[in-house]
Amino acid sequence: MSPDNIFEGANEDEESSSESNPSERKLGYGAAVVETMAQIMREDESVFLAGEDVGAHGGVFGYFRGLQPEFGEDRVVDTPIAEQAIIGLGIGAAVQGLRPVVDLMFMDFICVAMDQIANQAAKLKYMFGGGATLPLTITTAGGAGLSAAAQHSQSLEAMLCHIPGLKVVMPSDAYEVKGLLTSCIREDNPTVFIINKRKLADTCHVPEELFEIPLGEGHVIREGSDVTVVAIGRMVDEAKKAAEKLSGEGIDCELINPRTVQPLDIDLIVESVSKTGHAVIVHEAVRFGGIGAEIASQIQEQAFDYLDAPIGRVAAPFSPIPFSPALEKHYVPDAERIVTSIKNLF
Amino acid sequence: MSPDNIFEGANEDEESSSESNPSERKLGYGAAVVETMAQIMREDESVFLAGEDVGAHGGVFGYFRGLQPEFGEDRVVDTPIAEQAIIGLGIGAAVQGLRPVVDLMFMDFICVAMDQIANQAAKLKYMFGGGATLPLTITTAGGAGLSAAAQHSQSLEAMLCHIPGLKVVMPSDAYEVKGLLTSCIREDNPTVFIINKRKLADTCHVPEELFEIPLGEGHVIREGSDVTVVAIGRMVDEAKKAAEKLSGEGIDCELINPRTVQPLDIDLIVESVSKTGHAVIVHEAVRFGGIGAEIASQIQEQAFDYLDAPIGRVAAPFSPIPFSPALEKHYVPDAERIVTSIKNLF
Amino acid sequence: MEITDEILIDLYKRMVRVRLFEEEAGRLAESARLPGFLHLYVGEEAVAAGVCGALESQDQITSTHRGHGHLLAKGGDFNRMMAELMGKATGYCNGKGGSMHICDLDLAMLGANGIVGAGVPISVGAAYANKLTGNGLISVSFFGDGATNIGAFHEAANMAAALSLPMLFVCENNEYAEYSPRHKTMAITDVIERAAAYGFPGAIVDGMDCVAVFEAASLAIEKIRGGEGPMMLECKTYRFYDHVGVKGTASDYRTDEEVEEMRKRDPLVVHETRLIESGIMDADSIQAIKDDIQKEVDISVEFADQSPFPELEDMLVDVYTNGESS
Amino acid sequence: MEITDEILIDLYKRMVRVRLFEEEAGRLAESARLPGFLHLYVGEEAVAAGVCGALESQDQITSTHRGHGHLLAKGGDFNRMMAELMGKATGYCNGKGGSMHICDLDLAMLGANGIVGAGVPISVGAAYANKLTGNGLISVSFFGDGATNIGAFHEAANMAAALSLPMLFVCENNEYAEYSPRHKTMAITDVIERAAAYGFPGAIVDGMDCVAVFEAASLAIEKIRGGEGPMMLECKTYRFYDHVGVKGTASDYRTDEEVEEMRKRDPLVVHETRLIESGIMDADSIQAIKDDIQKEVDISVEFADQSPFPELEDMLVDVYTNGESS
Ligand SMILES: Cc1ncc(C[n+]2csc(CCOP(=O)(O)OP(=O)(O)O)c2C)c(N)n1
Ligand SMILES: Cc1ncc(C[n+]2csc(CCOP(=O)(O)OP(=O)(O)O)c2C)c(N)n1
Ligand SMILES: [Mg+2]
Ligand SMILES: [Mg+2]
Repeated sequence: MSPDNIFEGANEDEESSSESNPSERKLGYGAAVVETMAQIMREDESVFLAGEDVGAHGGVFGYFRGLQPEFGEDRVVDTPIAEQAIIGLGIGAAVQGLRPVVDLMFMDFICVAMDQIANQAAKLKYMFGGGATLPLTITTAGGAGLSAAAQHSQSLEAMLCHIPGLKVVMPSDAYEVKGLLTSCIREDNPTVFIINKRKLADTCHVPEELFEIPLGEGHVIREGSDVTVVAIGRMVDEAKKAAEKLSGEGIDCELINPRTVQPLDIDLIVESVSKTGHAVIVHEAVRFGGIGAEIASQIQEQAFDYLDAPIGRVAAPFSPIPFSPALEKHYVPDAERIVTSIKNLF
Repeated sequence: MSPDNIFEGANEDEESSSESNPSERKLGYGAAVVETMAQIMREDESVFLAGEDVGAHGGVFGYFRGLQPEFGEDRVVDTPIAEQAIIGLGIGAAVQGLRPVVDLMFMDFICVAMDQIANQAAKLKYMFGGGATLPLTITTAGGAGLSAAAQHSQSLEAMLCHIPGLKVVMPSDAYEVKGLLTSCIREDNPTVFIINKRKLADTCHVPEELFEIPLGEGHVIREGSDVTVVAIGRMVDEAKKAAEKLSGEGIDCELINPRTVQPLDIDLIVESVSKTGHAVIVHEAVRFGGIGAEIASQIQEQAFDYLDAPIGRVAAPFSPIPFSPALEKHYVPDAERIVTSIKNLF
Repeated sequence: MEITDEILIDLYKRMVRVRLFEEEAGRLAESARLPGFLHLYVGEEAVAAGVCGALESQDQITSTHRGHGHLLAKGGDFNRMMAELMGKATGYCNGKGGSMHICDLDLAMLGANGIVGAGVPISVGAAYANKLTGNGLISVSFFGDGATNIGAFHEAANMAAALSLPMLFVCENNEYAEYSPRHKTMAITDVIERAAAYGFPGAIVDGMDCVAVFEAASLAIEKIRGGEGPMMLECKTYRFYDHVGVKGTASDYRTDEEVEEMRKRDPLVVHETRLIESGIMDADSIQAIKDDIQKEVDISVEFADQSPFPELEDMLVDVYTNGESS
Repeated sequence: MEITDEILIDLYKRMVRVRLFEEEAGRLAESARLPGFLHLYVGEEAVAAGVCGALESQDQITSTHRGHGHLLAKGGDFNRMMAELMGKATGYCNGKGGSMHICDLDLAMLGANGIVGAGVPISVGAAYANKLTGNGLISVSFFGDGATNIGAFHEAANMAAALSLPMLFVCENNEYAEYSPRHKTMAITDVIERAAAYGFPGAIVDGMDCVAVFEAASLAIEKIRGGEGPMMLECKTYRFYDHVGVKGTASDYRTDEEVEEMRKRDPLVVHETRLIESGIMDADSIQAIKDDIQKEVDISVEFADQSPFPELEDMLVDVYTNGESS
């Protein structure tokens, strides 16, 4: 399978995370990246994009396609294979007042550039006593499910969330892609914008105009009274299915999508758990040390007296991501595992 | 201050984590590294050490001093400044059946080599279908308190614990340095051995002979009935002081030192919390996304019905590590903050 | 050095093994019978064959995302490789690694790698082990032109030089990194200019001619084994298919004419012509080799098809050596 | 290019500023009045002075762990720097960065750096901004000989070349990386050989002579500003004190004789001799400059001493631009 095909695969409609109106325009998750980039680059000359094969090829997943023809090689820059220098390029340009978007093809590659991300971009403002602003957006494709194996499938947001100075953004649908990417690029702090590579073809309603979704504000997708389900990134889809299924069985889920995991909208989550008394957190990343651990810890710190059962976590097992589809399908959490985990609480 | 001075600074005696006998030999924390390395290298020809300035200079903190004179330049290798290649050197040699110990001077530098650590060393065995063994030990100095600022003071164990395939070891005293380092080097999996740079001069009883402390087994330092305190690495010292203080105020702490954070001896912790009904976790790392979050999550998962209060976490605030001693002293958790946190539970 | 007929035939077989296996894999990928990403080596066979043909069987190699070629040229097993590409339990990695992580430790093949450049430091480690134990082996790292732009390559090359290790650097310069032509990502024409920056010698080789590669590699290997420290070969080569899979659709990063032009230098054809013209083989015996190998390929597809997938309980096996897990 | 007397005096003042400030800092460190690690630049002043003397004030520089020299030579403020070294709220970084993170964005000094080589990619970014906005500025990165062994340097150098950026690479080759002599960590003698590997020109310069550095830098800067892409200077220099602090005790990685030999080429003395012999200044006017600057240094110690430490509530300030935190 070529990555291109993923982007061009059959789209499946889904509701947007905003109030949905079937007559409104639908857009794909990957297409939302291009559209947002193009609109922002038209209105703000200080925005440019750099990364491997983002230009002539439009990105290996195609979500930068068309940008270089419109904006030229200077604002849509094909770089060498040099992830450290790609982040450095972004940092140096951001300090100079530009608003770079730099791409690390696969999220696993943040490890190649971790010093520039965690020791430089994240800390620079603080180390410099506040003198710098760093309007830098790092885009990268995370998530499993394409048989891309252990080095091209990881969800490593927990590593980034632990580093003060970064914001970490995980859009769950095309609507959020547009609203959150706009906020990231307009934001004066370094952000990591994590594109889920299995979502690329999915469509939902997305406004034509640019709009912002504030970083740090979660979204209640579905209100419910029995259990709070916190789902991250693509897991929102699986959690929706689980909630649907469970509503037929008399369990009423309140589904929360934090949208950004750093900052984390813990107030929204705690408020919900205070009502439902139960919580389950769902993410694609490895369970041990995943963001679910932080969320669970904060829930029990702040809503201890409301909890009727232990907080559940549905996440990946403690192994690298296996190549074989036969294993990978069990590796990534799905609606069924979420259902089981929720039922266990009662 | 020169790093050398740290190692040569005034030693303060303390009890070893084993049964202590004042007539027995005492050894410094840093000196225990050298002694262990020397003894293992004498008995096992396949062990060698490589890293920046580990040879002629004996390591910037001095804890490899004397090894090159005894074992020669081939078994104590001074490398270029090239953290990725240093880890790669270890991986390739380990796959060939040697037992390399490779040093990344400061823990912050794991970010420079994160791909080799997290995408290569950790995953290699699994990706290869089990065919390889990887007896690789990575030593590195972590921890704050020396005004070494944001890039030379971090405690990044949470990043490593989240990556299946690594073991992560945090000795709290010289006795553990010897027993755990011996286990790491004899272990067939990649380990990261985190030396706390503020502990280097502290002494305690350490047996002359090599011995192993099993990886994955925690240690109950002090039994108690009221609250379980889980303290990581150097925080064991602060937790001891806190427990001492609290015992005078009628709060009886059970103090647990997990010794390794991956694997984590959660059974020991859960058993204790089932008895005490209260838990506080203490680590030097940033609180958000730290290993304390994972421990707290697992405690509430497994001992929910025993918990009388929310699990507390005492850890660093959400900022890079400030240079100024005036700030840094508040940044790193100490006995006082632990006392406060424990009192809050009652 | 004298190149015997035996060697010439051996080199040819190595190339055919790669070619026929990969053509088959390409067909399977096109018909969606292989999961994941497949990076084909077709067109570059002379490099792997020439280098591996010059190695001792226990000399170590590390490879790239384009790794089938290296392992097959070193003697890799069709069955286990095809099974791995299909994600089967009988595969080289028990189905856990797939195309990008093919390895065979018995053949001292220390792994393909999904991270560009990441194999090179690992080769340094193997080379260090060779030096320390004095086993007389050398360590070889294959990498692309694009990989020479990444930090891991640089650190490894410098370290190999500083420690004077028995290591051969083999750059497969196919003029592209994914969809980016070389001239856009580096300001030099010949990657070999980098060898001087580390202080070791290097040579440019026609990477479409297995004999040229074999000769250059043999010469280098002799010196390296003799203790002269690392060397680099830059093999000018070309991949006939797209970066991933067989035929991409997205961009016109190279022209059909260019591909056609290079296909005229197909390393198999170049070598077949030589074999025939020098009277070592005739068309029939060449065809016989191909038929035999194609049969093996067919068997491997059958083997892989009939092999079971790994079971759920295999998921947590081999995360650690002792099978522990959190 | 004609070098005016004014320039010669200016270069001298830049060096004296570095020297006197650092000698003072060294004394303070010895008497344990400075927290943390202090990497002194003493002995290498000609490099920073020569390069910064040739720059426009808004040309950007990035620096290393040995960063006071670069910022002071670019016009940095004694008070704010000394306060920073003491961890005071009035320091360059409000006491949060210390010696290894000294920066002054008003002077386009984008920071010292505690991670070897990490400043170089950041300079690439500044250079890119210059190119994109066409502001006519150039970006300079200072780094050590040891730093050229790390991946970040390599990626940055290659990227600057590939994108043809207005950037000057300044290698301060003092022949040691911490306690390791150059010949142990690289197999080349002159770091400048690396420039060719990226496809840009380079030159070796006497790094103990500020005029030689100034001339070479001016020439390079003119070309770079003219759009010729990046260049590298390798300045052969020497640090007079230990890697950290003033005088280490641990190992004999270099001999006292070697240090003495190099001290004979003290860049300040070299230039003083030139100024006197050419009649531009006499011993008195030189002393007057030193006295003036020493007074400023003394004031900075006083300033720093009397400055307050940051307050607890400053801890979480400036983690993010808007002051948010988790
Ligand atoms: C660190 C890293 N960056 C980017 C990629 C994505 N990627 C895979 S192959 C490739 C091109 C490699 O080019 P080259 O080294 O010339 O090898 P070739 O594919 O031409 O054989 C890229 C950019 C990767 N796998 N790893
Ligand atoms: C990535 C990284 N590795 C190691 C170190 C420790 N370290 C600090 S300075 C230094 C030596 C640097 O040598 P060089 O680049 O020649 O600069 P010099 O100190 O000689 O000016 C080392 C190894 C570091 N700070 N960062
Ligand atoms: Mg290539
Ligand atoms: Mg140096």
